[in-house]
Parts: sequence; structure tokens; C-alpha cells
Amino acid sequence: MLKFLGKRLVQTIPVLIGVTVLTFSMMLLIPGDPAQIMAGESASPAQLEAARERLGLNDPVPVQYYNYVSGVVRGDLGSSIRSGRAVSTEVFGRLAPTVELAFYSTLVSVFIGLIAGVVSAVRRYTFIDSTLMIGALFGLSMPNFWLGLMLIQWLVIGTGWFQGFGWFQASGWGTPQQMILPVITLGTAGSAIIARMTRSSMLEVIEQDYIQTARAKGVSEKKVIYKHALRNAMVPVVTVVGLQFGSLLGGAVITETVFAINGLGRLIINSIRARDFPIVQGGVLVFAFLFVFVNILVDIIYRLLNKRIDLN
Amino acid sequence: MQEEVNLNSGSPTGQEPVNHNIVRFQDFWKKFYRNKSALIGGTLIILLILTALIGPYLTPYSPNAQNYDARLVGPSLEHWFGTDNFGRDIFSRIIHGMSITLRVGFSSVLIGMTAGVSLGIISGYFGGWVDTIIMRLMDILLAFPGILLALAIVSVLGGGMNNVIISVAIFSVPVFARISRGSTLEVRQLEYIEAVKALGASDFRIIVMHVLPNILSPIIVQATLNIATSVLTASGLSFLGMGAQPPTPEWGAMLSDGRNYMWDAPHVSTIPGLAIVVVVLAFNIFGDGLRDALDPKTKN
Amino acid sequence: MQEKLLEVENLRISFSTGDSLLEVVSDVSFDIDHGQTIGIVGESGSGKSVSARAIMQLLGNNAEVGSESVIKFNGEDILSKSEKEMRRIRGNDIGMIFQDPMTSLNPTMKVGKQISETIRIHENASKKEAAARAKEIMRLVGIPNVDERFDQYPFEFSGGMRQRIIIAIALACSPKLLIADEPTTALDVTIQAQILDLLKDIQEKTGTSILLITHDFGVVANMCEKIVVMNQGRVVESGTTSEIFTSPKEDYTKKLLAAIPNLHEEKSPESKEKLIQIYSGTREKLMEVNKLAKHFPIGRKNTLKAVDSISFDIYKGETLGLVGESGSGKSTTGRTLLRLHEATSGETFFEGEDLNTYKKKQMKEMRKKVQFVFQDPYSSLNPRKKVEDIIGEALDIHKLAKSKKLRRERVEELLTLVGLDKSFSQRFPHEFSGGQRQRIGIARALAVEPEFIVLDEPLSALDASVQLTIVDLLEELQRKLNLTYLFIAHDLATVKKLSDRVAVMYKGQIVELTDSEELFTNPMHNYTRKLLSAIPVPDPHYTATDASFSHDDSVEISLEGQTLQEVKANHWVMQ
Amino acid sequence: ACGTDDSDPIDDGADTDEGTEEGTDTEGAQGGDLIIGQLSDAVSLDPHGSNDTPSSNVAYNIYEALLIQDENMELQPGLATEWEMVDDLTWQFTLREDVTFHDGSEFNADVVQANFERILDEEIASPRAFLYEMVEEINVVDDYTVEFVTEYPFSPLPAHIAHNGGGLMSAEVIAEDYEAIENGSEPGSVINENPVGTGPFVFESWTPGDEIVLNRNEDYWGGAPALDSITFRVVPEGSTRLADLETGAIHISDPLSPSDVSRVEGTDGMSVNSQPSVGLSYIGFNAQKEPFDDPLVRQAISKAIDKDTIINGIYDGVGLPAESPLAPDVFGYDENVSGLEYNVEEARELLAEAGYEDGFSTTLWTNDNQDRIDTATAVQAQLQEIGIDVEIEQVEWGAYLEDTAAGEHDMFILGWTTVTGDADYGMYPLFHSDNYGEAGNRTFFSTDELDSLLEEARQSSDEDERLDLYSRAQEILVDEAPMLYIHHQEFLLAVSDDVEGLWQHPTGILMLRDVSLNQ
Ligand SMILES: Nc1ncnc2c1ncn2[C@@H]1O[C@H](COP(=O)(O)OP(=O)(O)OP(=O)(O)O)[C@@H](O)[C@H]1O
Ligand SMILES: Nc1ncnc2c1ncn2[C@@H]1O[C@H](COP(=O)(O)OP(=O)(O)OP(=O)(O)O)[C@@H](O)[C@H]1O
Ligand SMILES: [Mg+2]
Ligand SMILES: [Mg+2]
Ligand code: NI
Repeated sequence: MLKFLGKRLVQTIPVLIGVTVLTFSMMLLIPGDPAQIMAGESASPAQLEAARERLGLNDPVPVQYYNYVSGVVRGDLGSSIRSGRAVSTEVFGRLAPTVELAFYSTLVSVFIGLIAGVVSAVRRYTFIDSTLMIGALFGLSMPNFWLGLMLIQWLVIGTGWFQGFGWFQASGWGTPQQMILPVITLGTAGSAIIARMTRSSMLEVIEQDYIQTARAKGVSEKKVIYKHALRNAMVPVVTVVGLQFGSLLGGAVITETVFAINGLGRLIINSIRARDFPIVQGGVLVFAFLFVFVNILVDIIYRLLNKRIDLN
Repeated sequence: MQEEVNLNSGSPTGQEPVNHNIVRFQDFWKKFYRNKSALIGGTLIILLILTALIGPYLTPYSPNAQNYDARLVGPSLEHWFGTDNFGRDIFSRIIHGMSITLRVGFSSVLIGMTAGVSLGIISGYFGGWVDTIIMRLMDILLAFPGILLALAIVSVLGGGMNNVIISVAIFSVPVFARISRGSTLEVRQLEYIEAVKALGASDFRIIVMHVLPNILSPIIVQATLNIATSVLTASGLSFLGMGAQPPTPEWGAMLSDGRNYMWDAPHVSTIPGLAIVVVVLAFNIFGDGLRDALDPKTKN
Repeated sequence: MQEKLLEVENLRISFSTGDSLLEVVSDVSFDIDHGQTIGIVGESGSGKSVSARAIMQLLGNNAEVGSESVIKFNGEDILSKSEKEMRRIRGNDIGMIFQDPMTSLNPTMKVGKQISETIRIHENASKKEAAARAKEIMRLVGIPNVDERFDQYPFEFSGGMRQRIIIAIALACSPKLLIADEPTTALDVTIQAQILDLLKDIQEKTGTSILLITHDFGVVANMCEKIVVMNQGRVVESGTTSEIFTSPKEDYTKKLLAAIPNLHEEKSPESKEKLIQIYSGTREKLMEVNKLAKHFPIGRKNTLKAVDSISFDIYKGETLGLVGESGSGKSTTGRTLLRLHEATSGETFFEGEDLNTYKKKQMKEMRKKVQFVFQDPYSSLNPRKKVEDIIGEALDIHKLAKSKKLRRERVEELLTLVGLDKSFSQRFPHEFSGGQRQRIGIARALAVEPEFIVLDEPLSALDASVQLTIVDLLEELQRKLNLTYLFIAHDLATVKKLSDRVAVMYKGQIVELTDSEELFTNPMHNYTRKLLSAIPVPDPHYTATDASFSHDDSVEISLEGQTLQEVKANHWVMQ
Repeated sequence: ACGTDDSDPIDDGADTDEGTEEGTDTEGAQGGDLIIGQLSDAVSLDPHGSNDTPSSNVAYNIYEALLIQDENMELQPGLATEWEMVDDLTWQFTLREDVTFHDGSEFNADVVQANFERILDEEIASPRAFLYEMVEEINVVDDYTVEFVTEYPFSPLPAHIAHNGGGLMSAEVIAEDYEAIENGSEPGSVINENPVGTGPFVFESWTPGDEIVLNRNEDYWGGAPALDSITFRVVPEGSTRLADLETGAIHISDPLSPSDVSRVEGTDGMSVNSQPSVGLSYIGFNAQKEPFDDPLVRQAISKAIDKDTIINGIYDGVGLPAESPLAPDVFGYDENVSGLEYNVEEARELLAEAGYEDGFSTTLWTNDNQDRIDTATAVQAQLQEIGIDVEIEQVEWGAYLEDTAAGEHDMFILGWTTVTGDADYGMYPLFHSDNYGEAGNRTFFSTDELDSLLEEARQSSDEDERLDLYSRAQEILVDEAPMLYIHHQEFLLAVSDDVEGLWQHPTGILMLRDVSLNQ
């Protein structure tokens, strides 16, 4: 296991390099000039030129990349074109809400998704099954912004419940009250996917011989499902959970915007639009790192679930 | 103890239809046909496709005809689904937008799935450095902000419907790759794979004939689900100049255009949302049926 | 009159396949007294397992039990019991040993836990107590190193060991009735003897009744008071064991009894001729195995030496029998020979060339010449393929069928060859009985007309008459096509009948290697002797004379510092 | 002066409250902590380092300029009490005495010099430098007198000085910032941490992306403001801002989307505040590309569009149809100049005259601003009437700016804000041939006559002459129709009824000095 971890951590390096190269080249490829975006619609050419010079945008591309990478190696991620603040300050300052949001949402969606998926697999072709699965599809087809705004409008404003109990402040992050709605918003689609995956995977497993053995032991149906079947059905589900967590990291932008959460997703998107290269680079780098980390976790869970899967 | 002669023996006689291909297809079809969900899903999909093809000739209004005197009108007899902020008839727009929405959802999933599943199986089946390289590439792709990628595609290939399909497909490649890899890892170690290996089957054959059919069910689920996400993602890219441009009645775009009127006129965004649900529902029901029909163990 | 423990009356079971209803069990009736052991023997596919499952109410949803059928357990009607009531009975009052050991264990649950679980369900035992009991039972069924093995997963066990785990699960709560579906087929005779002793022991102590489904008349003769003979879904004959053995009434029963292999049969002259050629060095070598080893890592540091440096040759046209304790590495040897596992060390020469140096193309050619029949018939068949495609695939890969029609004909021909109905080609693996699956595996191996086949327990699930058919088939093919077999089996009588030479494996080593006649008359290694003494004799009146050998204590035989030496001309023994 | 919304009590209160600079209006000063929910975060608190509205909004309360513009865009004394033109090239400002910075340092002529030199320093690359690029030297005459010398006669200079980009900060902070630059920091990084001005509020904290807090300046030379503190909180989503307003989490939502006006009006405890701006939204033609090089075509299109429909349909009636590029509050606006009238018949004729009786196909670019997209959609439908087939193409903002600057477009939608309130800024960058492309003239339209008019007007020191020149320029611009002038936006705010004394400047800045909370 340690060897595996070591190996995977070493593999992160090329991934991170790949990400920087890719980000860098994309930045070159796409039109848009940070100096100009900063200046907006009314900029003078001299001023733009000065800004470009200051930002090093006039250097040849390889020089820019070299400067960037050598900075990173020294632990310096550079500084924002727009605000002049260090990238590390900007990025790490916003990391926690995004990671937390993704984490809690994953937790919620795993919880709801697993239960719904198992119930509907066990009660296959019944009313409950259909209801749950159609519910899941609704959850999936609702865009985040729609759900988020609806939650705010109906729950916060419409009913007044949340404000009445002092539960909710539409913007911000950190207290449990503030977390409820964003987490629901972000977690819904995930629970839908997990529910669907769990159901189909469970259906497959329930047919197996060893489930029969368990029944022959007199194991209660509930235990057959949760102790014998579920674990065997988990492999595709774990993959999806891992992916879910990943895509929540990146996909939190809309939720962050709707709920005014000062997260990394929003920062990166805004920076892409402002062509604030250093921030984008830094942010993507951090995401990539998290991602690889999540993937390692997923692989370890695979292995924990099914010892036969060989990690090396 | 009974000692009667066989009336109805356990082993059936050898005289039955000769053409097994037909039999096999009939089997599948029978199962599929008897499978209620597949039937409902299939019928729904056909209906949707027919509506997409014929519907536009039958709508009461032109999809882009603006009428400032009837803005944001709720559903009524005159406008079944109400009107939007330009007073356009949402019902007509939904019908006209159906073909383009179906196309985006379906093609991008198909492309993404084909590429992703191939990569995932190869990765899981061969393992080793092939796996490492493919999966690390997928990691990069996953960690990489989609907008950047889409922007790059626009700037290299230009906007347009096909490129949005490609972009959305690319986003979903790693998802399919990871899922199929995970399941492949599991199937790979089963004895029947070893058994065909012992027969001298090539890796390609094993992958296509033995691994793929056995990992199909999570893939079907993911694919049918992904149609919804793809439609939404595609509309999310339209601001980059990708995909459907206004006033094209693409559902995802309609849904997000309704964002400003969610308080006063929630139908503007809700109705396209429901339309997407119907499509996704149809594909999911169909996918479930397909899964069952493909699984020899489920009888109905 | 004391009540019967189990009464089965007019049992009729049908399966719906596609749109036809297939009646697989018709009008089966039998009963079991308290403390009694009855045996069900009969043709493979005759409905034995299905009937057993019906008693447990575990038939699955495409099965239907006829309305006139009655199953009474302890005087209570089982068929009308609710699922909840059944659950209390299952595992507690009735224990069941399923036929297929590979797929009957949960692959992701530790073996020990699968046993202790039963105890915890039915008896108010704490986790610790249950674990202790489970370990005890594991020891009882002959699992070595229980403490270590307790925390392993099923895939880390050999076929026989898995079977023992399943037995342990069934016995865990000392049930009133034990339904044992082929409980010892995957076991070597010493363990088999051990298990049978164990069953008897338990019966004595707890008064458990046993319903034993088996092919092995030796086992039946040994264990059962009554025998039910089944064929094609019906009971053909039933009676006390000595009645059936001494005065069978029905033709089918007679045929079965006649097919029992006999240890004392003389070897054929052909075989003797072969041996002369081998020993004189005039017969060509097909395979040469040199210090082959296969180690599996277990845990973080330890390795398990499944095969620990073995050397032997296989000659063209011969049958080399491979026998030995369950878990001694027979299957692993077979797999490693064919490069299904990469060897840890050692060399294998095939027709003079080192297999390890083979390129892809050569490998493919080799695969056509060399076939493997897997020990576990179920898990080696792709559950999503019809039999036609499973067998046809072999033809496709090596392009042996020129048209679809020819392919089908060939598949049907192969099915007929192994004694299956042609129409089976349109079924999926889960729709077969154990023995039928096994024959599908054989048919698949034969499809490519190989030169060399590794047969890993190919007959274990077959009844005597079908066994005989297959053995005859194999012999005939050998005669005609000069086929070579590596025959791995536990059934020593069949091994003796089929093999020219026999190698005995123990703890990953070959401990004895000589021609079969010599081995059975003059066993020299301790382990071999132990093995031979444990062979059950298919005669209800036979009582073991050799009382000196006790089955229960699995005395470890040490191989420390020993090497394989030619003790006597052509008789190699580890010393 | 600008009330378009009679139902709004706050608006009136603010608008009639003139002479605010003197800081006499302190009734109702119960203090309180004002929270403003705004669309985006400030980019920089260096007044010379940014030019976005959120930054200006914050900076305006920390820093003050020498002059200020009132709600009618008329110049009033700020940190300078008097200003005069000494000769064509020289302007002299008399500074207010006894003003101290938040760090206790004194405000004087040296400080003014240091600030403007910093803005013009190329190393700083200030995005505000263009406002002062005509300034050649800044001379300290005495402690409280300072002199600006321009390269060429430039009459709008006081308006430029009044721009919040001319906000003045403590000389000590400037020195510190330079020091940090020496050590490898980005310009402005010290200032962002520690912005020091003379304004009514003192910087307390900034959590980037989240909020900025300012506290009352007890020692403000004009008298301490009423509010205890102001928090500028980022709430990017409009609906969420409204929800926040409704739940009392914020007091002001900036901006308010026109589509939400009716909702706010229908909710108790809040109201809409609207303020006509000095901005313009327009559709630009590429005057160097066929068929838009033909004035007839441009006129035809201009005549084919019904601005009222667009304003009512898309902006919920908020905003003023534009006749020319200048908004009414801008100096130089001529109310007698009337734009091309909506007339589809005439439009068709013009088009026929230009040789396009069957119309033509073209593309209209927009960025992803929803209002602009909607405008494009409406324009598309209206142009269809005269046979012009318009394809709408959305372009991402970064690319949009670059590509329109490069002249790759046919038609495009954009806006322009005359931040100085002077016609020079409203026309010179947009229509002078020197400013093709990124400098502002994205229509690539110019005529020699217009060029010389604009040059003359910016150099003349005679107000009447300037007005005259600008009138003529506006006539030309209406006639030549290089742009379709759509409308002058109105800034919309949703404001809690607790807020008193708020008004918004035509440039969009919130005037908070006299605000108080009434809880
Ligand atoms: N699920 C099923 N669907 C359809 N047919 C089935 C199913 N299970 C068993 N059968 C058929 O029922 C018959 C009896 O099967 P069963 O497993 O009882 O045989 P068996 O007597 O145990 O044979 P063996 O000794 O080979 O294990 C066989 O013909 C088999 O093909
Ligand atoms: N893939 C594996 N991983 C780890 N251990 C294994 C693996 N396969 C086999 N073993 C171990 O190797 C040993 C030999 O197994 P093998 O299957 O060769 O036994 P066998 O002689 O065929 O026994 P049986 O007669 O019971 O089938 C056993 O202890 C088994 O647990
Ligand atoms: Mg059976
Ligand atoms: Mg074995
Ligand atoms: Ni046939």
C-alpha cells in the first residue's frame, strides 16, 4: 500500500506538468489580452503597452513558461495580473469553501444516492422504484442555478422558514445554516447519478450465487442487501463518487455564484474570463492536485472493497 | 416410488428451429418486447423523434416571432406553455428546439462514450504503464477547467453546433473512461476471461466480446444520465459563441434565459427544464430495458 | 409413530425459459427420518440440486412448484411458510451446502466472517465467541493455519478449501437437517474421508439428518442408509443402500452401478506399451518442466509457495495423472504450464522450445494446440454468452469454421459428443446443472482439436455413467488423435483408469511420480499411502480394515530437506 | 434633476439634497453599519490601479480628488477650493488647508504632485493614466498651490481631475509602495493592504472575493459621516442579492436588474432607486466593411430599429432612448440634435437606394451580457422586417474585446461611459481617427471634419465655443450613423427602506457620506 501511494504520488508530477503545459498553451491559443480586459472598453494603446510590458506578456512564449515553471519550483506561483496579490494567497484563501462544499455535497449525495439506489433495486419494478428513479432524473435535469435560485426563492423568501429560525443567510459560507442550501443544490445531481448507478449495480449482484448462500444461512434480507450485496455492487458506484467529487470541485462555480460563496471555482472562472493567467494556472494546479489525490483514494477504496483488484 | 415413463422430460428434444441467428434475435426482441420499460422508453423516444421531425410544421406560432404585447404570459389556451420575455410562444419553441436538443444530447454522449469506454477498457484491461498513461491523461482532462478547453476549441475550430458537441463529448470522456476502467478491473480477474485466453483469443477479442458486454450496465446508466448533463453543459457554453446562438430555441439555452424571470414567470425556465426531463426519462427507461434485455439472467 | 423429519411428496418443479415452461422435476417423493442419512444419486441434470433448493425455498423467481407438491419439515408445511419464518429455518434448522464452491462465497467478505455470520444470526453469540466457534469449525473441516486463513478472501483459497468453507458455513449452527449437494467432489480423498467422518461424527452427537447428493458410490456406500436414484426429473428407484447395491431393479440403476470405476482393473496393453516407450526414451517429449515455481504474495511480506520448484516431463500421447491434497498446487501447476499464470521461476519447454520466449503469434498457435478445462465450470463460462457462442468462440478464434452453418453443426456435434442435447446450444450457462456445465467446458476444449489438454477436475460433477462416457470419449480421442492429457483429479479410481503415469503433489511439490499400476500397488511416500488408504469403497458391506489410519488428525507430513529421487526403476519418490 | 421614478421617496430626497460637499446635512445621523451587496469585488483599492465600478465605489469613500462633480456633473470644490486656467496650457489649483490623511500625514501640494507623478509613471502602468496623458508637468507653487501644465490646450482637464482616478493618497504610502516594487512586489500591493486617503471613511479590512469593510473617519475635515461602517459584500447573483435584501442581510443591492424592478416595487420594505447615467449602449457598424461603409445602409438600419420597444421590452422601460452618443448630463450635449427616427418605410427606401433592395446577410456580435443578447435578439427580429438577415454570434468577453478592436466584426453591441462627464471623453476616443481599435473607435469610422471638430473642441477654453463645436459633431454623428445609438442606461439599485440619504452619481458611484440607517 505504501509503495502504491509512493508510486501514485510520483505520478502526480507528470500530471501537474501536463496540466501546466496544457493550461499554458490554451491560454496562448485563446484570444483575449489581460491588459485589455483589465482596461475594459476604454483603454489607451500606450497604457496597454505599458501594462503588457510590466506583465511580461511581451516576452517570447517559452520564456514566459520558463519563468512560470521556475517560479513554481521555487514555490512561487506568481501574482495576479488583476489584483497584484500573490497567487498562493488568492488561491489558498478560497480553497476551503470549495473543498468543503464539494465534500459535504458528496457526502450528502452518497448518503441519499445509496439509500435510494438500494431501495429501488430491492423493490424493483414497484411504485417506490419508479418514484425514486423519476425523482432522480428530475434531480439530474435541474441545472444548479435553477435549483439554487428556487431554493432561495421558495424556502428563504417564499416560506420565510429559514429566516424565521435564523437558519439562513443567503450569502456566505461556514456556518451550518449557510451550508444547507448550497450543499443540497450541489449534491442533488450527484445523488441522482449515484442512485441510478447503485440500483443497476445492485440488480446485477443480487443475481449472484453467493447471495443465495447468504440467504441459505438465514441472513435477513436487509443484511443480505447491506452486508453482502452492497459491497460487491460498490465498484462502479465508487468510481462515480470519485468523479462526482472531482466534478463538484470544478462544477461548484454556479453554486458558489448563486450563494455568494467565495470559492475557488468562482475565482478560476472569473480569472479565465479576465485572462488572469497566473491565477488560472495556480488554481488549476491546485485542482489537479486534489483530483489526483481523490483518484488515489478511489483506487484504494476499490482495493478495500475487492481485495482481488491488484493496484500494482 | 413412481416408475412412469417420461411424459415431459427435463431435456428437450433436438428438433427445433434451425436458424439460430433469427432465434437469437427473436429471443432478444421477445425479451425486449416483453420488458415494459424498454417498450415505454422506446415508444417515447420514437415519439420524440417524430415530434422533432414533423412537429415544426404543425406549431401554432413561428418559434422566433416576437410579440411585445404578450410578454411573459403564463400557460393558457392560446399559448399552451406561455410566452417568454419576447412574447415568443414557448410551445412552438420547444417543438422547434427538439431536434437540435436531441442532437446535442445524443451525439455528444455517443462520441464521449465511444472514446471514453475504449480508453477505459484498454486501461483497465492491460494495466501497467498503459493504464498509468491513459488514466493520468484523464486526470489532467478532468482537472482542467472545461471552459478553457471549450474556449480553445472555439478559437481553433470556431463555434458552431458540431464543435459544441465535440467539446461536451470531450468533457465526458474521462467520466466514461473511469467507469469502464473500474468495471474492467473487476471483470478482468474473472475466470471466464482466463478461459478464453486459454483458447488463444486475442486481447481485442476478449475486450470486445467478453469484457464489454459484462461492463455494459454501468455504462448504459451513465450514458442515459449523461444526456441531461450534456444538454445543460452545451447550453452553458453558448456564451462562448459555441452551439446554438440566439434565437435558436435550444432547450438548455431557453432554460437559462428564463433565469431572469424565475420570480415573475417561472414557466419560462421550468418548461424547457421539464422537456429535458422527459427526454432524459425516455432514454433512461429505455436504457433500463436494454440492460435487462441484454442480461440473460433476468426473465420477464 | 414418530414423525419424519422431512417429507417430500409429489414435488413438481418447472422453470420458465423464454416463453416455454420446462418441467425439470416431476413427482418426486422421499422422506428422511431423524438422524438418518439418505443419498440422492442420479444422472447429472436430473433435478437433484433443484429439489434440494426447493426444500430451502431458494428456487429463484423463474421457478414454479406444482400446487400438489408438499414438503413437510418437522411436520410443518414449508411451502406455506413466510419468508421470515423460512429465514429462521435456513442456516439454523436446515443447513445447505451448495454445489458450486467458487461462486457460492461472497468474494468481498472475509472467509471467517462468512462462517461466524451464521452463528451470530441464529445464536446469541458475541463477535468474539462467534469467531472462536468459526475457527473451531474451520479446523474441523480441515483448514490449515486457521488463524491466518480466517482473514483471507475466497479468491485466495483453492477449490477444495472453498468447498470446506461452505461446509463449515452449513455446519456452523448444527442444523437438524443438512442438505449437502456434492459436498466432497472438489476434495481429495483424504479430506473427503475427513469430512465424511466429520459428518458422521456430528450426526452421532447431534442427531442431524443428512440429505446427501453425490455421484460417488463409494461415498454413498459409506454414509447412507437409504438411496434415492433419480433420472430425468423423476425418482427411478429408492431403497436401503444394500438393497440398491445388491439387487437393483431398474435398468438405469444397474447401468449406474456397472459404471463405477474399479481400482483393481488391469491396465490396457496399449498403456503398457506406452510406458515401455516412455521409459526407453523412444517416445517424444511434449513438455519438459524444469524447476517450475509459482508463488503468490499473501499479506504484506509473506508469499505462498503454491508450486515450489517441480520438474517433470509429459510425453506425447500419454495421460499424466496429477493427484494430491486439495490446495497442493495442482491447478496452479496446470495454469502455469500454459502460461495462464506467469511462472515465478523455472522453465517450460513445449515441443522443445522455451514457452517463456514465445511471441504473440507463437502463443496463439500454441493455444490452439493446448487446451485447459477449468476446475470450476461455472465461473469459467461467460454468463452473457449462449453455449453456442461459448463453444463456437474457440472455432472463431482459430478460424476453424468456414460458415455459420458449419460452426453450428460443429458445436452441436461437440455437445452430442460430451453427452448433451443439441438444443442446449441456445441456453445460457446459469441454466445448466453442474455436470452439464462441466461438459460444456470439455466440449469447448475439444473444439479446436488440440494436441494437449489440461483437464482440471473435469469429471467431479458427473455421475458414474456419464463419467464413464466421458472417460471413454477421452480415451478414444487419445487413441485416434494421439492426444496428450494432464489429468488433475481427486477420484483416484478414475485417475488410475485413465492415466499412464501419475504424479502425486503435496504442498506444492511432487512427492511421488511413477506409472499408475506401480503407484497403486506400491505407494512409497507417506502422503501417497495416506491418500490411497482414504479411498472410499463403493460397497456398503465393506468396513475399513486398516484401522491404524485415522482420518481426523491431519498429521503434517514434513518435506523438509527432501528431494525427488529415483528409488526404484522409474519410480520417483521424495526422500 | 433626474427622477424618472416618481414613486420613489428616497430618490427625491437625495436629488434635492444639493451642496452635499459642505457636509452640513447631518440630521438623522443615527449611525449604523451599512451593508451593500454588489455584483463583483473591487479589483484594487489603489485609486490609480483600477477603473472598474466596484473599485471606484470603495475608493471614492477612502480617497478624494481635487474636484468633485455633483449629480448634474457640474464641478464643485473637493480637496481644492479653487481652480483656474492660467493660460492655454496651465491650470492652477488652490488646495484646502488643514486636511490630514488617515495615517495622520498632512495633505499639501507635494502630495498632489507625488500622486499625479505616480499615475503618469510608466512603471506603475496605471489604467487611469490615459486620463492625464496630456499633463506634462505638475508644479508645486507653494504648500497649498499646485500647477498642471499640459502638452496641448486641454479644456476638459478639471473634469478629468475630478474623476475618481484622481483620488489622492498619502505620500508615505506611495513611497512605501515604490519601496516594495524595488523588492519585487507588484505596484499597488502595499496600497491594497493599507489604502490611506483623506475621505470620510477609513479602510478596515478586505477579504478578497468576499467583502471590504470601511469605518467612519471621525476626523473627516467635512465632519464625520453618519454611518459607523460600510461593508461592501460580493453577492454575484442578482436574485440572491434580492433575497439578502429581503432577509435583511444587506441594505442595498447594486445593481438591480430591470426585470426585477416590479418585484422590488411589489415588496414591502424596499424600493427602487434609479439614476440616469452618462453611459451609452450602442450597436457599432464596421464602417470600413461592406455594406456598412455606405452611410445609407447605416442610416437604414438605424431607422429600422424601434428603440422604445427595446427599452420597454428588454429594460422594462428603464433608460432613455439615445439620439446621439452623448447623454443629457454630459457637458456638450445638445438637446436640439435629434436622432434618426424610427420609420421602417424610409429604412427600406434607404436600403434600396444603397442598392440592397433585397437586403443582405450579416452577423451581429454580442458578448454574454444577457441584456446585450436580448438586444441583439430584438434587433435581429426588427431587421428581418427590412430584409436584413442577421445572425447573432456570442463571443466570450476577452475575445470580444480583442476581435472588435481588430475590426473583425460586422456589427457589434457595446457600451461607453463618459466617466468625466465631458463631451470630449464621450466622443474623442470613440470617433477620432487616432483611436481606431482598442483605444475606443471600434467602428473604424472617422471623417476629417469630425477629427478637426473634436480636436478643436478639446483645445478650446471657451465653453460656448466648445458647445458649438460639439453640437456640430453630434449632428455629423447622427447623420453619418456610425453607430446605432440605443439608449442611455439608468443605474438601478434596490434599497432597503432603512437607508436614508442615498444617492447615486451619474457615473454609477454610490454616494454614501450622508447616508444613515434608520433601524
Ligand atoms: N435456473 C434454471 N433455469 C432453467 N433451467 C434450469 C435452471 N436450473 C436448473 N435447470 C435445469 O434443471 C435441470 C436439473 O438441474 P439440477 O441442477 O437439479 O441438476 P442436478 O441433478 O443437480 O445435476 P448435477 O449432478 O449435474 O449437478 C437441468 O436440466 C438444468 O438444466
Ligand atoms: N490467485 C491466487 N492468489 C493467491 N493464492 C492463490 C491463488 N490461486 C491459488 N492460490 C493458493 O495456491 C495454493 C494452491 O492452489 P491450487 O488452486 O493450485 O490448488 P489445487 O491443488 O488445485 O487444489 P484443489 O484440488 O482444491 O483445487 C492454495 O493454497 C491457494 O490458496
Ligand atoms: Mg447439481
Ligand atoms: Mg484446483
Ligand atoms: Ni439446433
